[in-house]
Order: sequence, then C-alpha cells, then structure tokens
Amino acid sequence: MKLVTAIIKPFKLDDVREALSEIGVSGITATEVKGFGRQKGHTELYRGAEYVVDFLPKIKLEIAIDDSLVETLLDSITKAANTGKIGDGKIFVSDLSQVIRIRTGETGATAL
Amino acid sequence: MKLVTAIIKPFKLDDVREALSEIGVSGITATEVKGFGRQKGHTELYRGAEYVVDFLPKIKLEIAIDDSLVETLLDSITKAANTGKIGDGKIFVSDLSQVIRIRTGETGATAL
Amino acid sequence: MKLVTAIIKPFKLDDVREALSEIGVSGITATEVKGFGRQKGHTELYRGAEYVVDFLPKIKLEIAIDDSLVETLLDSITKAANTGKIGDGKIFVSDLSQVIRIRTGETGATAL
Amino acid sequence: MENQVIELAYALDTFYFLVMGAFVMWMAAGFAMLEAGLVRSKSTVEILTKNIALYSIASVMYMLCGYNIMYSGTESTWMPLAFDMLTSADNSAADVIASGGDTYYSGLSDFFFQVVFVATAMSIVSGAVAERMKLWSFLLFAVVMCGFIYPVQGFWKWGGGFLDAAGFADFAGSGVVHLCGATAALAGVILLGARKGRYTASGKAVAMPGANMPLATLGTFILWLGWFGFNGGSELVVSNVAEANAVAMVFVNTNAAAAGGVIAALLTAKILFGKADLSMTLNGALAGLVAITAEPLAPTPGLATIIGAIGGILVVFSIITFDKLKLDDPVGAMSVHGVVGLWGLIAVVLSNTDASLSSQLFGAVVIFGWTFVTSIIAWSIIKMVIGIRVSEEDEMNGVDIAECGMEAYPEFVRK
Amino acid sequence: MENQVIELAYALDTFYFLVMGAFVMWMAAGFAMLEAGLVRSKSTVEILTKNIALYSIASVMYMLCGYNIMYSGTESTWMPLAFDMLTSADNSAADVIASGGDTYYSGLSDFFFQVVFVATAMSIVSGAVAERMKLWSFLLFAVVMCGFIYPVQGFWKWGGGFLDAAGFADFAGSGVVHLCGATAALAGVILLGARKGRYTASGKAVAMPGANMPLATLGTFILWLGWFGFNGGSELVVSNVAEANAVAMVFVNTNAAAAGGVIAALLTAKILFGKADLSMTLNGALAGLVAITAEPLAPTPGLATIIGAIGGILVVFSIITFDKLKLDDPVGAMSVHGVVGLWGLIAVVLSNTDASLSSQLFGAVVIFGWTFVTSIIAWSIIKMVIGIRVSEEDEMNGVDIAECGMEAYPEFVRK
Amino acid sequence: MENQVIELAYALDTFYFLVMGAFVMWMAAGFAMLEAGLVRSKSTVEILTKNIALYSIASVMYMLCGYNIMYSGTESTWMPLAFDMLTSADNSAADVIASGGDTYYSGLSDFFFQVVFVATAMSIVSGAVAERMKLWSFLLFAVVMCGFIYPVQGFWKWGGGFLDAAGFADFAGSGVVHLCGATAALAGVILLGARKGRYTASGKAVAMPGANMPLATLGTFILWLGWFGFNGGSELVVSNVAEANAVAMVFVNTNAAAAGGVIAALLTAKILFGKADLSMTLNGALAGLVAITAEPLAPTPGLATIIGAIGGILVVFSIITFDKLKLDDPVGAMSVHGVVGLWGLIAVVLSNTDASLSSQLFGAVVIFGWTFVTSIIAWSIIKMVIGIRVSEEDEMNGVDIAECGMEAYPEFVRK
Ligand SMILES: Nc1ncnc2c1ncn2[C@@H]1O[C@H](COP(=O)(O)OP(=O)(O)O)[C@@H](O)[C@H]1O
Ligand SMILES: Nc1ncnc2c1ncn2[C@@H]1O[C@H](COP(=O)(O)OP(=O)(O)O)[C@@H](O)[C@H]1O
Ligand SMILES: Nc1ncnc2c1ncn2[C@@H]1O[C@H](COP(=O)(O)OP(=O)(O)O)[C@@H](O)[C@H]1O
Repeated sequence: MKLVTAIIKPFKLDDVREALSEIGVSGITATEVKGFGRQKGHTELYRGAEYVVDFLPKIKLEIAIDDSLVETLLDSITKAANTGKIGDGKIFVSDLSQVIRIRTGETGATAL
Repeated sequence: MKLVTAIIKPFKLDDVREALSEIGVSGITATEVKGFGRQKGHTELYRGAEYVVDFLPKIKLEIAIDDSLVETLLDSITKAANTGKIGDGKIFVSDLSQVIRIRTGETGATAL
Repeated sequence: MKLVTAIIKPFKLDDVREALSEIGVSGITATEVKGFGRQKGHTELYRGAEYVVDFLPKIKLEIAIDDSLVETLLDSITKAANTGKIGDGKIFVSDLSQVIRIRTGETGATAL
Repeated sequence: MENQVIELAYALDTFYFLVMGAFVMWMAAGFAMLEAGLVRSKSTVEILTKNIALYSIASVMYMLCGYNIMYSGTESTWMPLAFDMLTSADNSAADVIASGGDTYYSGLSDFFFQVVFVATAMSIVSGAVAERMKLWSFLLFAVVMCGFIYPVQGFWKWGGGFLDAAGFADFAGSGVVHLCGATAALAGVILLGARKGRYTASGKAVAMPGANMPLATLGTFILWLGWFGFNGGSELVVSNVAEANAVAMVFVNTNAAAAGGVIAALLTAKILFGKADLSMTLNGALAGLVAITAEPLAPTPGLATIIGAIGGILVVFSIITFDKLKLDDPVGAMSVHGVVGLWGLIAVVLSNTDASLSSQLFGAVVIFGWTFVTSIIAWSIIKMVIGIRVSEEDEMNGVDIAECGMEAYPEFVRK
Repeated sequence: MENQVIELAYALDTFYFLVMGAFVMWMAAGFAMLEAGLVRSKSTVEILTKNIALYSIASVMYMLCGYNIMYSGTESTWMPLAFDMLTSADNSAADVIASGGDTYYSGLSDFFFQVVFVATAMSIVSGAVAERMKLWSFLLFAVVMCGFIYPVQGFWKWGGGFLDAAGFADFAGSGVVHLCGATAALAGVILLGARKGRYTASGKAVAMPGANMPLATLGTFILWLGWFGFNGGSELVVSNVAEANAVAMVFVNTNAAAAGGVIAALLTAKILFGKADLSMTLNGALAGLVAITAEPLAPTPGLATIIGAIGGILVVFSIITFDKLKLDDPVGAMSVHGVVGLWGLIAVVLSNTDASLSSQLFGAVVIFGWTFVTSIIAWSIIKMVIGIRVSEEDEMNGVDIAECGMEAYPEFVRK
Repeated sequence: MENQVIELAYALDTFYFLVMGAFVMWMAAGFAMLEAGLVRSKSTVEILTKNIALYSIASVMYMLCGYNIMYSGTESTWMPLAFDMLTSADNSAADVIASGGDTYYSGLSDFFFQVVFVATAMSIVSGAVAERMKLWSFLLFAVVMCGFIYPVQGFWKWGGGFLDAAGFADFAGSGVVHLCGATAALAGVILLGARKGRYTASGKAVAMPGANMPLATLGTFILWLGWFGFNGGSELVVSNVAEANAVAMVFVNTNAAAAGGVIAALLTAKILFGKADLSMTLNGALAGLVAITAEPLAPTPGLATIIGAIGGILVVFSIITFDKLKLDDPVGAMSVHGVVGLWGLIAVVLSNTDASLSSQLFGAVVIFGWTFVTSIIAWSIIKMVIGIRVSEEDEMNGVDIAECGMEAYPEFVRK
C-alpha cells in the first residue's frame, strides 16, 4: 500500500475530491497547510508598512491506497489540480507498511 | 523506527493520549484535519439553502516509535479510539529511516 | 528522494526558513500542529479553575529533497531550530518513492 | 415667562430630536456589524469599508443637495429647486416666540435627523450586493442614491409632494426609506448576478454561511435600539402630554413588533427547517421593525406585535423565494426591507383610518418604480464605465485582499 | 401657561423615562455579548438565539399579563387581578393638568421601562444554564418567569404589595430583578447539572475558557452603559431641581460602584491567582453595578465606590465557592446577580436610614423563597414533559449544531 | 410658576448633561474595541483589561482629587487647593431659583460629564503603548495621569486658569483632552521603544496587522456616537432657543467632520497605497472628530467637513511619519489625537473670530510641554522602580498569557 500526499491549491479541493470519487477513492484526509515554493508570496501594505506573505495557503491531501491504483490516482490528481500556473503543488508517494481500520480492526488493503 | 499515523475522532483525543501515556509513549504530534470517508457528511440548512458538509473534523496523531513497540501502540490506539461507529478512523504505519532530537542532536531510537 | 519532517517551535519558523533558503531548499510545506512531549504543558487558571494545556503549539515542516542533500538539510534545521531548551522538536526522515510536480507533470528529482 | 416656556419646549423638542437622531446614527454601526457577520470572512473588510464610507458619503451628499431637494418646500411638487441649506440660519429666538411655539425645533436638528435616514436607506443596499460588487462602483452609486434618488422620492412624501397629497401614509419610512433602499438593492443585484457558486447548475441554492454570528446578532440589537430613534423621533415633537404619550406609544409598539417578528421567524424557521435558525430569527427582528415603521403610533401594542409577527413570517418565505429566483442577497436585505417594507405600508390600513389600501399601494408603486428605474440607469452607467463586479479571481480570493489589501481576521486560520 | 408648564414637565419626564428605558433595552445586547463571549464557541449561536428570543418573549408575556400582575394596584396585596393594560388609554392632557402635575409621565413609557426590566431578570438565567440546556425548554421557562414568577414578586415590592409595606427597600432591583433572576438560575442549574467534563471525578473544577473575550468585554461595557438607564430611570422623575440632582447622583454612584468593582475584582484575582484575570474583572464591574442597584441615591460617591468594591471582592470568592459546590455557571451569573444582589440589599442600610437590616433580609428571603420554589416547580414540570438537558452527544458536538444547525464562526478552525 | 420654569430648565439641562455624559462613557467601550481590534490577538486580553481598568481608575482618581484640582475655582490660577467635592452638597432648589436660572445644572451631572473626559484622555494612551507595556505599570501611570497631570492642565483652560485668560480656545478638548492624551502616550512610547520586530535593522517598518477588523470598526462607530456627547455636551446648556440651536449645530458639525475625515483618509490611502485601507479610514473618522473638537460650533457644516477632511489627510501622513521615526503606535493614537489635535486647535481660527493663531499655539505648547515633562518624569520613575516593559519572551508569547493568563480567542487556531 502507498500513501499519496498531494499539496494543492485550496480552491481546487472540490474538483480533486470529485475526480477522486469518480475513480473510486473512498477516503481522504485533508489538512490546511502553508506552502513556500517557487510561487513567491507577495508584499502587502498595512497602514503604510510592509507585510510580507511568504507562505501561501495550500491544502494537503493524504490518501492511503492499494499499490494497483496508485497510477490512476496520480493521474487523476494531476489533472484535476492542474491550473498550469506556478504553485499548483506537488504529489509525494511513500510506502505504507500497514493500515488498520480502527472501527473493525481490519488490516491491510481491506482496511482502506 | 516507524511512524504511526492515526486518524481519530476529535473527542477521543484525551482517551487516546491517556492510553498512550500508559504504555509509555512520550511524544505525540497532533494535527487538526478534515476527513472524507465512508462516514458521510451531512446536509445542513442555512437560511433555507443547502450546505453540504463533506469533510468531517478529525485529529491526526503522528507518533515516531521504536519497531519493538509498534504492536503495543497499534493495539492501544485501536482500543482507545474505538467507538464501533463508522468514522472511527485509520492507522497508517510507515518506515522512518532516521530520527533526530533537535535539542541534543541525538539520533535514532534515543532521540524518540 | 527523502521526505524530511521537522517539528519545531513556532517562533523559530523564520530562522529555519532563512537557513533553508541559504542552502537552496526551494520548497517547504508548513502545518500548525500541537505537540505533546517531554516539554510538559502548564496548568493555567481561568476564573479560579484549572486549565491544563497539554499540547503545545509547534510547526511541522515537510521538505521533499534529493538524497544527496539530506545531510546538509538535517544539519541546517538542527542548528537553526535549536534553542537548547526542552521542546525544540524532532526531525523524522522517510523515503519517498515518487514525486510529481502537478503543474508540469515532471517526476522525480526534477519535480522538487 | 411665556416666552421662556416656548423656548423651553423648543429646547426639549430639539434635544429629543438630536438624541433620537444619534440613535439612528447608531444604526449605521448596526448595519455594519450585521453585514460583517453575515458575509464570509474574506469579504468582511470590504463590507466594513463600504459601510463607513457610505455613511460618510450620505452625510456629505445630503448636505450638499439631498436635504434641499427633499425639504425645499418650493412651488413645484414634483421637483424641488432650492439649494440653500448651508447658508440659511437657524430659527432665531424671536421667530420662535413670534410663532407661538409653532416653530418647535432647530432646523439643524431636523437636518441631523434626516441625514441619518438617508444613510439607513443606503446601508440597505450594501448588504444585498456584498461580496462581489466593486467598492468604488458602490460608492459612486451611493453618491447618486443619497444625493438624488432618495431625496426626490422623499420629497414626494415627506417634503410635501404629490404622494403626501395623495394620502399615502408612511410614518417613519417603511416605504420612503426601507422599500426605497431595497429597490435600489434589487436593481443592483439584477445587474450584478449572484455570488460565484451560490446556485448550482441545476438551480439549487448553496448556503454560504455568515462568518461571525455574534457580530450579526450584535448588529441586530444595535438596529433594534436605533429604531427607537428612527420611529420615536419621527413623531417630531414630544413637548406636550399628547405628543409625549404618542412617542411612548411608538416606543412600545416598535419594541412589540420586533419581539413579534423574532418569535414568528424563529417558529417559522423551526417548522420549515426543523432548526432554530438564528440568522432567520435576526432577520425576523428586523422584519418586525420594518413592518411597524409605516405606522407605529395607531396600533395597540397587541396589534403591533401581530404586524411584526406577520413580517417575521413573511421574511422567511421571502428569503426562500428570492433564492428560487436566484436573486442572491447575502444578508436578506431585499426581503427584510423590501417585501416587509411593502407589508408595512399595507398594514397601515389596519389601524390608521385615514389611510386607504389604494393610496398605500399607489405610494409603494411610485417609490418602487422611481427607485427601480433610476437605480437601474445609475447602476448601468456605472457598469458600462468602470464595471460593477470584481473579477472572478478577486471574488474567489475575497474582495478584502483585492480591494482593501487587508484581511478581517488576518491571524485566524480559516477552513 | 401653568398648564403648559405641567405639560412640559410631563413631556420631559416621559422622554427621560423612554431614553432610560432604551438604555435598559440595550442591556439585552450586553447580556447577549457577555454570554456569547464567555461560552465555548460551539454553544455560541444557541446562547445568542436564547438571548434575542427571551427578550422577545419577555416583551410579549409582560404585555399579555406580567405588567398587569405587577402594577394592577388592586385590593389584594398578595395577588393582583386586573388584566387591562392593553385596552386602557394613556393619561389625557386634561387629567394630567387636573392632577397638578402629580401624574407626571405617560403610562406607556412606564410600561416600556418596566418591560425591559423583566427581560433583564430573564437574561440572567440564560447565562447560568448555557451550553447544556435545551433551547425550547429554556424558552418555555421564560414564558413562566416573565409572565408570572417575576411579576408576582415585583408586585410585592414595586406594585405596592406586602414587601413594600414591610419597609423593604430596593431602589432599582438588586433584589426584585437581580436576586430573582439569579435564584431562578440556581433552581435551573441544580436540576440541570454541570457541563460534561466541568468537574473531574475527584471534584476539581476544570476550566472551560470563554471563546471570545473581546465580546465579553463589549457586553460588560454595554451593561455598564445600560445601567445608567436601569438605575437612573428608577428615580422615575427628573423634572425639578431635587429630582434632577437625584438622577445625577444616581448616575455618579452607579459609575463609581462599577469602577470600584472593577478595581477590587482585578486586585482580588491578582492576589488569589497571581494574574490579572479579565473575566473576573468583568464580573467585578457587573458586581459593582448590582451592589449599588438597591440604593444608588443615598450613598456618597465614595461610599458607592466602596459598596461596589466589596461586590467586586465578593464575586470572585463566590465564583470559586459555587465551583466547589459543583454548581456550574459558565458566566458567573449566580454570583454576580445573586450573591452580590444580596449584598446590595444589605448595603442599603449603610446609607438609607429608612431601611433596616431585618426588613432587607426579610425581602431577600421572600424573593429567594418565592422564586426558588416556583422555579423549581416550573423547571421540574418542563423536565418531566420535554426534558431540560440536551443529549450528551449534542452537548459534546455543541448545542449550536444540534439545536440551531449553525456554527457561530463556521469558517474558523478550532482547536 | 416662574420658579417652576427655572426648575424645569435646570432639570432639562441636567438631564441633557447626563445623557451626553453617558454617550461619552460609551467611548470607553469604543476605545476598548478599537484597540482590541488593532492589536495582535496575543495582546488582546491585556488591552481589554487595561481599558476597563483605566476607566475605573480614572473614575476613582478624578473623584478623589482630579475634579477638585480642575474645577476648584480658587484664588490661585496656577494650582488649585480645595478638595471638597465629596462633601459639598448639590445645588438646592432655593439656590437655583435665587440665581434666576444662572445655576442651570446639577453639580453632580457636571462631575459625571467631566469624569468621562479624563477617561477618554487616558484611553488614548493605552493604544499607543499596547502589546509591550506592563499592565501594572500602565495602571500606575493612569493614577498619576488622571489624578494629577490631566486635571492641572484642564484647570488652566476649563477651570478658568491662565490658558483661558490668555484667550486659548478649546471648545471640547482637541487640546485639553486629545493632545494631552497623545502627549502622555508619546512620552511613554519614547521610553518604551517599539514592539519587537516592528522595524527591521535597516529601519523599514514591518506591518503587524490588527487581528480583528470588525471590532476596530465597531470601536470607531462607538466613538463616533460617543462624540456627539463629547462635543454636544460641551455646550453645557440646551434649555433655550439659542443654546438648542447651538447644540444642534455641534451635532451636525461633528458628524460632518467625521464624514469628511473618512472620505479624505480613504482617498489618501487609495492614492498612496493603491488600496482602500480600512484601518486608515477608521483613523480618518477619528481624525475628523478630533479636528472639529476644538471648535464644533462656529464653522458651517461645509467648513466642518473640510476641517475634518484635512484631519483625515493629515492622519495618514502622520502615521507614516511616526513609523519613519520608529515611534511605534499600534493604533495610531499619537497621530489621531496628537497631530490632528494640534490641527484642530489651529483650525479654530478659521471660524472663531475670538481666537488667534498665537494663543492657540501658545495653548498647544503649554499643554504639550506640561504633559510631556510630567509624563516623562512619571514614566521614568515607574520604569526605574518596577520597569515598564515586559520581557522579550513575554512579548513574543503575547502579553495576554504573561500578564492575564488568558487568551482572547482560546479556541481559534492562529497562524
Ligand atoms: N520540496 C518541497 N517539499 C515540500 N513541499 C514542497 C516542496 N516544493 C514545493 N512544495 C509545496 O508545493 C507548493 C507549490 O510549489 P511551488 O514551487 O510554489 O510551485 P509548483 O508546484 O508550480 O512548482 C508549495 O507552496 C509547497 O507547499
Ligand atoms: N484511504 C484513506 N486515506 C486517507 N485517509 C482515510 C482513508 N480512508 C479513511 N480515511 C480517514 O479516516 C476517516 C474515517 O474513515 P471512514 O471511512 O469515514 O470510516 P471508518 O474509519 O469507520 O472506515 C476519514 O474521515 C478519513 O480522514
Ligand atoms: N515520538 C514522537 N512522535 C511524534 N512527535 C514527537 C515525538 N516526540 C516528540 N515529538 C514532537 O516533538 C515536540 C518536542 O518534543 P519534546 O519531547 O517536548 O522535547 P525535545 O524535542 O526537546 O525532546 C513534541 O511537542 C512533539 O510535537
């Protein structure tokens, strides 16, 4: 099993969620995060003084998924979250050695 | 070393924290997250208009732990976080290749 | 590629970000988290009643990075985030099997 | 001695007028808080800016020309001519005494009382067009509304124009202020369109919950308090037994109608939605207040409660209906002030035997027609010249950053 | 001429009454903000709903029967009979003149002033039972409290009943309003129990910090302002030198007592807890105000400050004590209005030579006894029929979602 | 009969004074909300505590000695002697009648009106030193300021001292209240230094956005409303035609100046920064109000608008300039009340022919000099004895936790 972590633009959340529903992803955990990257922040003025906004709001999605579905999932996220503009975000994939469903105690792929 | 990530219901936080203290876990990092899963959100009304709440509030706990303790930990979380109702959450386990304690620079299991 | 996760004290964020910029890290994802560890929380009073603050505010930084740069990165964070006082935080390193840049679809190290 | 008594009565009436006017001024804060509470947090700074700026523009425009248009008392009953307020002196003591008490308050106190009314009318507009209208376009409209559209129809009724002559009754302005404001808002909303995402492709309304309900509640309480000035001051005189009783009656009825509106809206929402919807309840309070505004003196407190309660029921259905029509109104201003304003005008006939349904409807139609046509023209010109709607991206990121470069709650993490 | 002077005095007194009443009405907003600030964010919408609804219910119930019970002036001094307020006309000018000025204000202005008082008493209850009581059960109790429990004991004192005859002194209602409200709250809290998690198994109190301290502070300032009407208006007349001086004295003493309460509570909390506890300081302000309410006229400003300061000290210890008794009161209403209300009644004897300690205690006992017994009965019946407490799950998720289907701050992420 | 009329006039003037005073008291809430909105959330509880505590200290100190210093009317025009306010009785009806109406309001109502003024002056200070000054040091300074520094210079002008004799004109206190408060703030800021991180090593100002803009806006509206009492009450009498007209004029001009300030500041900020800066706009409203305070009676409403507008422009440049000087003022108090207070004093000569530029500048210099020197001394002594600045760590974590052990918004996650 893999853990797919995607950093996306906040307003893309609905699109991505719908795309994932379509390919049958049944669980997502989302977190508000702040991203620092190539997309530079901006300098705001407040009462005439500068105000640098370095970290931009992003959403981090974490999806545990069976190995067999990873490619479809990556495709789906990449398409749905893409605006073509800088700051669209990244997807990271890592291994999961175990998954448990707390409610039932099921483990492995059936727990997803 | 392993990183154990548990998604639990927010009101179970105290129970889980106590259970973990009992088995000697000394460090936890908690994050507010929103979960989308089998537990469906609900449709609220606001001024007569619909309001779909898809993502439900959850707490994500991350615990770095020595391999030897993983099973106890998983057991403990599964028990403490269980309500038997849908939406109780998941536990993910992945490998950590290194751990460092910033204060001392210690690495590996002693850094936990 | 590795995913380096650092839990640091909130007010160290600027220092760490600058240190990382210096060594050429171009992307960081930051999350507000609450940490429970050796640094004990405190008991506050509100209207004469107790109020235990168990979880202390921390910042979690996630940085995906090429294997070759991991050591420099770990050094840099350890130094910049260090205050020598309890609660300085931890760094966790894990493997990433894949990275994708959503905007371009690039994968692997070039996607970082 | 007798002169002293006349002077004293003049002083009391003037002071009463000023205090009531200050209460009405306070309504500006009420609208600001209500609207700031009912919009999303990303549009909060901009709505606050609009509110304080529109009040200021109203003050200046009404001074420059509005007051003269409305109260010039010229020959023509259609359009006033004089523009002399700034130069004309206030009543001298000699004049007041010579009038035997018929001149019973300071002209400037009247101006003060009137100026806060026009600000109220304009405040109604800001809520309905919130979260998507350009700040500067809105302020431009405020100039036209406060300097021209409002005063002209105000003149027709309160300045002694043809509506007054036609027997149209509107004690404190369910029509002249509230219906007028709501109509201008309607014209704006039609040209502006709904907030992005407010209605699904299939036409369902999607809720966009207000970001700060305590603020919205505070705003409602402020408006409730201010309304004692709005209605209570509209009796214009307090200095003898009959008038003092009348003002007391207006206070009691204003309070009763608001209470009726709250209870009715709370129950209606409970029945319709199964929940005690606070935002509807707040609108119910305001609906009660708007409903009684056209005639807060003649009804008994019991009838006033009922008039307010009907307003409270109406407002809930009206809000749902506007949503069906895809006329997006973040704060319910068109329902509260427009639909219930109309109800208020009609309800006059329940207690005021001098009023007739036909003259009430005539007045409503005239006010609606005039305001709608002139507003559509004004909004359209502004739209053509500088546009009235922010870009889609600005709307998505919130007008606060785009227009004001500032966040309302910059430190708080938002969902 | 003479008649005109009498009319003018009548007008001034009526206007004074109405303005003071409007200030008291504003206290409804104060309670709403104070309570909304001191509860947790998940119970905020519901407490706001309760506050605006209870004010409305108070207005309607007092109109329907409360006022008549309280001020019918019938033969019986135990229980009033007449129910005629809605039909009886206000004083005619002829009657006022014939009275030579003894009838000195509009009956309706009196009604208005009184109606806002009952709302105050009821507002006290909402805070104490916050975060766990069912909305509709609470509103049902409001019907009984405002329509019956409060007016009956109000009649005993202010309506000319036996407490008045017994020499019980309570200028503006430390007992009739504040102790009464706090007693009804106590009865509710006893039947209701503490919020889940409020006390540990071992009996320690666990803090549940209020979600919005600026709101709580705003509420306190609103109440402070409103109290000038509450106490200042209770002089009932202002239209001659002695009375004008008296009203001025009441204003000065009311302000002084609140200031004393703030300073005393701030210092007490600093000494006890080592910190400047704002929430205690706010309660100190209110304690000062409650303490002076029974007699704001007779003390010198210096004594008023001391009376308020003692109230401010008392309130801190009282809050701690109620916690020891596991009587959970999220906003400290029972301490501020009950314990300090009692202190206010006792403090009357420090400056009012007509009052005796025994009659003050007698009054306190009667008000407490009546209110406690009737409230326990009313709460119990409601509890049996529809229940008074929300389910554990609803409480945990917050009454806002369960009862109102709405969040107070829907966009802000919460811990 | 004649006596009754005199009594009635006395009652009206006293009542007017009390209502205007209550409006001014309300300004305390305005300052509290404005400052709570403009500081960072981690310093909010402490600024709220300071605001309610300073108001209370002002009330007590002014009662204990301030009022007597300011209005003793002794032989010496430099320093007053009598300390008798608490014991001296109010005017008897006989005295009032004997005076033929020259004694026209209750002495206690005057005390009430004055006491809220000193609180205003002190409120100005709290904003400027926010987020870094120790709570108890600040409160100690409040004791000195309210009990001594303010009353002495107040005596020089309003108590009939040498500034009054020198022809210095200051109707409601652009100088005596606002410039004085701002000067005390300046002294504090100089000794205190800027907030950590407020200026970069290279001297650039770093923005620290206020945490809650709706609160700041509410505070501004509260102040605007309160200012009708501040200026309107400073006419001191309303009970005849000329005076009633004057009060009306003051209301109209006060409103006009604030409106002018809003519009001017909004446009200035737009031109300078390219955005509609709400925080500057709010400061613009207050600047308009401060600017007109020295002479709200003589100008026409048009001129008042312009005077306010110039204040609104000035305040924006002033805020930028103070930042260049690294004088850190989180709420802009020194600009609003100090720089614009000076402008208000100068603007008197535009309409008041009795005033001369030289006497206005003389007054400004005296007030500034006295307040600055005494304040520097007071702050320095406090600094030496207990320190005035919190530790760096406490500042970083927020003074709320360090000083009050409490968070303003304990449940909301912050960035
Ligand atoms: N190396 C990295 N490690 C962790 N997060 C990253 C990394 N690079 C980028 N990110 C995240 O992705 C977001 C978008 O990256 P950015 O470089 O701005 O644009 P793009 O995705 O178009 O290259 C950042 O805001 C940050 O949250
Ligand atoms: N595949 C998944 N990947 C990431 N998070 C998941 C996944 N499935 C579930 N979750 C998280 O676990 C929570 C509970 O899951 P849900 O399917 O609702 O119920 P249950 O845990 O009882 O199966 C979700 O809200 C989500 O946060
Ligand atoms: N085993 C762990 N797993 C996850 N997070 C941990 C762990 N131990 C510590 N942390 C995180 O690191 C933070 C600091 O740890 P703490 O034990 O307080 O001090 P120190 O870092 O000095 O040892 C904690 O607040 C928590 O967020």
